[in-house]
This record gives sequence, C-alpha cells and structure tokens, in this order.
Amino acid sequence: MGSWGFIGLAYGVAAAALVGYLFSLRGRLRDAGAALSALEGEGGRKKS
Amino acid sequence: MGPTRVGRTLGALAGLCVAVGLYLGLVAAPPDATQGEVQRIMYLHVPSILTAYAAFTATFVASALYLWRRDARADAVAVSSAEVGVVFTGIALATGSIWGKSTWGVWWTWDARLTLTAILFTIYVGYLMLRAFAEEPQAAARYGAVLAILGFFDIPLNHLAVQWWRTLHQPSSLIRPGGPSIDPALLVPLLVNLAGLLLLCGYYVVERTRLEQMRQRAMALRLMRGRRG
Amino acid sequence: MEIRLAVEVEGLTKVFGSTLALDGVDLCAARGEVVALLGPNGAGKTTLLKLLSTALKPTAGGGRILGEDLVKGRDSIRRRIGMISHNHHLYEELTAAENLRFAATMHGIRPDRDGIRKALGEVGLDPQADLKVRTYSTGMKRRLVIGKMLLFDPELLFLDEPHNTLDQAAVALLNGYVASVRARGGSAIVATHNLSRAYDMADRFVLLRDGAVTRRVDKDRLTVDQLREIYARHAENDGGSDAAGPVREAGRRAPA
Amino acid sequence: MAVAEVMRRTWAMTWKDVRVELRARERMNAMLFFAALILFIFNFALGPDLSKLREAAPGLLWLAFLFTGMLGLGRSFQAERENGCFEELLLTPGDRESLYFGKLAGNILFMVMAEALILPLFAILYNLEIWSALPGLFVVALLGTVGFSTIGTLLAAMTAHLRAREVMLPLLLFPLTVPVILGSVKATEALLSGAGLAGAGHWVKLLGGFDVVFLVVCPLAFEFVLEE
Repeated sequence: MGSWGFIGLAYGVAAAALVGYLFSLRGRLRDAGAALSALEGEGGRKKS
Repeated sequence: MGPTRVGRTLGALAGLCVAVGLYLGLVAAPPDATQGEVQRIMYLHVPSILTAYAAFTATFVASALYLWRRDARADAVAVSSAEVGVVFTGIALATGSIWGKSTWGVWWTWDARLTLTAILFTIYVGYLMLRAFAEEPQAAARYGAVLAILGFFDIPLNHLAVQWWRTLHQPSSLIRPGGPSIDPALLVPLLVNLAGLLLLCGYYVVERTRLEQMRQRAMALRLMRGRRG
Repeated sequence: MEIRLAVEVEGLTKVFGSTLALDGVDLCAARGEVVALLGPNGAGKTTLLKLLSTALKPTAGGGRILGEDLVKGRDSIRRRIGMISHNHHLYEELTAAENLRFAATMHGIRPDRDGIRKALGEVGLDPQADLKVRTYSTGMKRRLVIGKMLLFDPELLFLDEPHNTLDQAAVALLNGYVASVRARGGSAIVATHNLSRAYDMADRFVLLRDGAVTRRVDKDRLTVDQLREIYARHAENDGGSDAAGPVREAGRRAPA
Repeated sequence: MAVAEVMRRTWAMTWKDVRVELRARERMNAMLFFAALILFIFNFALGPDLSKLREAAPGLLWLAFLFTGMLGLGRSFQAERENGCFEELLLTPGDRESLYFGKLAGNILFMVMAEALILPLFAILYNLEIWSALPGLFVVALLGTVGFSTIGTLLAAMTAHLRAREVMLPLLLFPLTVPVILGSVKATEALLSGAGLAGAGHWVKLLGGFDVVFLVVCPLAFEFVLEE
C-alpha cells in the first residue's frame, strides 16, 4: 500500500472515531433530553 | 438545557481550525526529507496524544476539586474529559500504529511513545469501567476521582520508565525538554492541527458535561418523584 | 457546660443514587433517655442509625451529637459512642480476648490484660476468653460485643436490631446493660421492629416509614398494646397521619 | 500523644491481619500453591531448554511474584468483609492513614513471604546461580513489592465492594504499576548478569521514586475510599 494509502487510512480512522463519537454524543443527548422532559412533564402534572 | 452559546462557538471554531490544519498538513506542508509523504500522519498522531494529555489533566484538576468541595459540576467535567480523552488516546494509538506500519513495516513496535499511549489508554478505560461498575453515583465519583489522581502521578513515572526501557523511534521531537527541534515548515501545520484538536476536544467536553448534568438532574427528579410518590 | 441533649439533629437526609433512604428527619434525645426507632424494613431506621453514629455522611441536614457537630466533630463523637449491631463486627479467627484487645486499641484505649479479663467476666465469657469467636454461638457473640461496650464505656449507645436470634439470658444481659448506661446518665438509640423488646427498653418511640418520621410517642402511661396499635396505624399501612394526636416533644412541635 | 496512638493503631491492624492469616492460612496457602503452579506452567509452556528460559528468567520470576502478590492483595479486605468489620473500621476514631499503613504492612509481609519461597524454587527449577546476587535481589524485591502493594492496597479497598472485583483489581492495578514491573525486571536482569546494585542504579532509583510518591499519595486518598 503506497504512502498516500496509509495517510488515507490514518485520517479515515481518525475521522470515523471523531464523527462516530459526535453522533453517539448527539444520540445520548437526545435520549437524556427526552427522559428529562418526561420526568419534568410528569412532575408538573402531579403538582397542579 | 439546549446547547449553550459556548458549545456552539467552540464547535464552529474547532471545525474551522481542523479544516485549516487538514489543508496545511495534507497539502501545503512539504513532504519529509527522509520519510516522504507518510510523515504527514504526524500532524494527526502527535496533536491527538497531546490533546489526550490535556483532557486527562482536566480530569485530574476536576477530580481534585470534586474531592475537595464535592461539587457535582466538577465530577461531571471529570468524567466527561476522561471519556473524550480516551477517544483521542484511541486515535493516537491507531494513527501511531498505522504510521509504524508504513515506516517500519510492523503494526506494533514497543516504541516509547506508542507504549506510553497504550498504558494511558488502559488506565483511563479502567477509570470509565470503575465508574460504570460502582453502583452508587457518589461512590463512582469518589472512586473515579481517586483513580484519576493516581493516574496523574503515575504518568510521569511511566514516561521515565518507558523512555529508559526502550526508544526505537526518534525521541518525541515535540515534548523534548529542549523544545520543538523540527523546522518551522513542519511546525506550523503541527500547531494548527493541535489547536484544531484541542478546540474539538473542548467542544466534546462541553457537550458531554451537559449530558452528564442532564443525567444528574434526571436522577434528582426521580428522587423528588420518589418523595412525593 | 453540661449539655442537656445527647442527640439534636434536624433535616437529616441520605440519598443513595436515586433512592431516598432518609428524608429530612429531626430527632432529639436527652441525656439519660432511651429512644426507640420503630418501623418496617426499609423504613430508614438503620440508615438513620448509621448517620447518627457517623458511619455515613448525611446528604443534607445535620446537628449535634454529644455537643459535637455531626460532621466536623466526627472524630471525638466516635470516641464517646458504641454500636451493638445484629452482625457483630468481630473477627472470627481471633479469640475473644484478642478481639477486645484489637477493638480497644483501635478505639484509642490502652487495653491491659486484667481490664479485658474483667470485662469478659462480667458478660460471663471468662472461661471462653481464649477460644476463637468462630466457635461462639450468636448469643455468646452478642455478649462479647457487650463486653466490648464495657471497655468502651460509651456515653451514647446505638443498637441496630440487637434482639433477633438472642436467647433469654442474653436479652436480660442486654437490657441490664442498657439500663446501666442510662443509670450513669448515658443515652441510647435502638432501631428495631420488635415492639415488645422496644417497649421494655425505651422511654420514647419514633415511628418511621419510607425514610420519614410518621409519629412520635412518649411511653408515660402507654401500654404495649396501645403502642402496637399506634405502630399498626403509622408504620405499617398507609393510614393518614394523625395530626391531632397527643404529641409530646422535648420543647418543639414535630412536623406532622 | 498522637504519634504513639497512630503507631499503636497501625501495629494493631497489622498484628490482626497476620494473626487472622496465620490461623486461617487461607491467603498464604492460595498464594504459595498459585506460585508453585505458575512456575511449573512456565516450564511446560516454554519447554525444558534452559538456555532459552534463563534469558527470560527475570521476567518470569517477576511474573510469578506479581501475580501471586495480586492474588494476595485481592483478599486483603476479606476479613473485613465478613460480618461487617468494614463498617467497624469506619467507626474507629483517629486518622485513616494508620488503617491504610497497617493493612499495607500486612500485605507487604505476605507478598515478601511468598517471594521468599518462590525465589529458591525458581532458582532450583531454572538452575540459576542467584547466591551472589542475593543481597541486591532482596533490595529490588522489597522496592518492587512496596510499590506494587502501595497502590494495590488502595485499589483493593476501592474494589472491595464492587461486583466484579476479581476482574477490576488487576485491570486497574497492572497499568498503574508498569513502572514497577519494568523497574523490577530490568534491575533483576542487571543483578543476575552480575552487575550488582550499581549496575541497576537508575532502575532502583525509579522504583524508589515510585514508592515514595505513592507512599504519600495513597494514604491521603485512602480516606476518600473508606468513607461511605
């Protein structure tokens, strides 16, 4: 594999890791947000 | 808690800086005299290990703060920068190994810097597992903080041990006490890429901290609901 | 200055993860008084006991134990209290004498041979002094813990379900010891769900459920059956809290 | 006088651990059996050809030392876990450091006793001439054992209540003690090749530095691990 092959592989792996982490983070943030609003919503209903 | 203004600006800046760094590293910078084109992997490998060190230093500071003042925010930052630090250490390992394959023909050499990166990776993966296994969040935060402090004191000793143990690779040019000894043409892309990855790391830590705080808030709400239930 | 209250805590709260083990409990105990914490399992009795004995740090709330701040004065509190629990905190491989010598040293007392022998004698374990605790029955282990308390001579005693699996003689010895502590001006907090034992031992009863105090009752002319009935109403089922009930509290109206 | 009390409490902890261990002999038996087993397994795995083995001898010796030590460290709070003695430790007044040093001294003692038996067995099985290097070996073994046990005792307390403690202790302990592993093996290698303590100078200094750093950090951190 030529040197540009290795460079592509290295940058590709790094990009995959960083983008992958970003999406995982976004997903977890969405789920936490949903769980939070559910709890807050429920909390609200009980108080009124 | 939506994405904060700080988070968004950090993210944008990081994107810009990484783009510039990519251009400089892959296009503008001259190929290395001895290694040729493949030396460009350095613009990714060295900045990612330095960013990981920065993230783990933040974990150390936040952990010490947590133990001192028991401030939940410090704990959130500690676990967040540890997790992001592990991601960057993983990248450093992968790129280091690929660089090793291209220059020495082997995926893994017990070269000083690669070995240190591997040790760092195992210590902080252990940190994340310890936090996951501890049932009770306060215990997870406390144990994690202690481990982060142990890790912080351990790293310089690891450096010493591994440097003496063996150094195939040229001694890490950037962190050498004498300061960077490589010619400016290579230095500028290196520093730009470093700035890019540091900003990106900052962005990830800010977002991950926000996630941790949302989880903390959800736990508090479940608690409140328990009280009124 | 001679403090009147051995225990004076407000708003004691303890959270484990997202479970609320104790929810803002106030408690007072005067010198020379024995207070019983009654309630079903999981009501928070043991958690409260652990907070008062400084084994656990409170998530919120605080107060004073023997005049010392619950959190900052932990060290000196620990020197002046004793704990008798259903699991006996003894090392099975050590003999009775060795266990006492170790516990005394860790407690900051200089243990001498005859001091230990005397304590063992008083709880009737002198002949077995050099046998491994592994060979002891539960009753004998409880006696050894009382022997340890004789060495510690605590001003404030904590008892966590001390009565279960005890033979008659050991129960008498335990009640006798608690009475002797009270006679010397000391106090005790006992957590149990054994109503008749609590009735014999305590002057006041604090009923707990789901980590909160549901009722406080003085013994005065109360019979054990009345106590059982109040317990059934306040600690067992979901009966409405009886706001109007005659509640005597040392100087302060307890939250309903 | 505070110092006297600290010394008494530290000694009481060590005395209790040693006394419990001599009676039950659970930990020592497990360590010794495991050590003998690992030495034999090396032979089967690496073949009887001694010349190959001799070159790897320092590494194999320390593998036996560290894994046996790890087994011992895993059980350092076993006596406390039974019938609530852990909580009793929480209730003892006074400083937490003496509890740590008392437990550490016991752990070091058990590990050194295991090493004192592994080393001669190792020398016989691999027919190594260790007599001349013995004093140096003792110093290196002690420095390595102290370094390994210092962090090991703290992590044993931390993982005492975890569900997967048998896995967590090694997983956390070995990465942190890489300097001890490298230092001990390299110093032993120098000693066995006749270089004497001077020859292994910088490795011995590394081990010494490691021990000093963590003999300061771990006792201070122990308080945060012990509290509930």
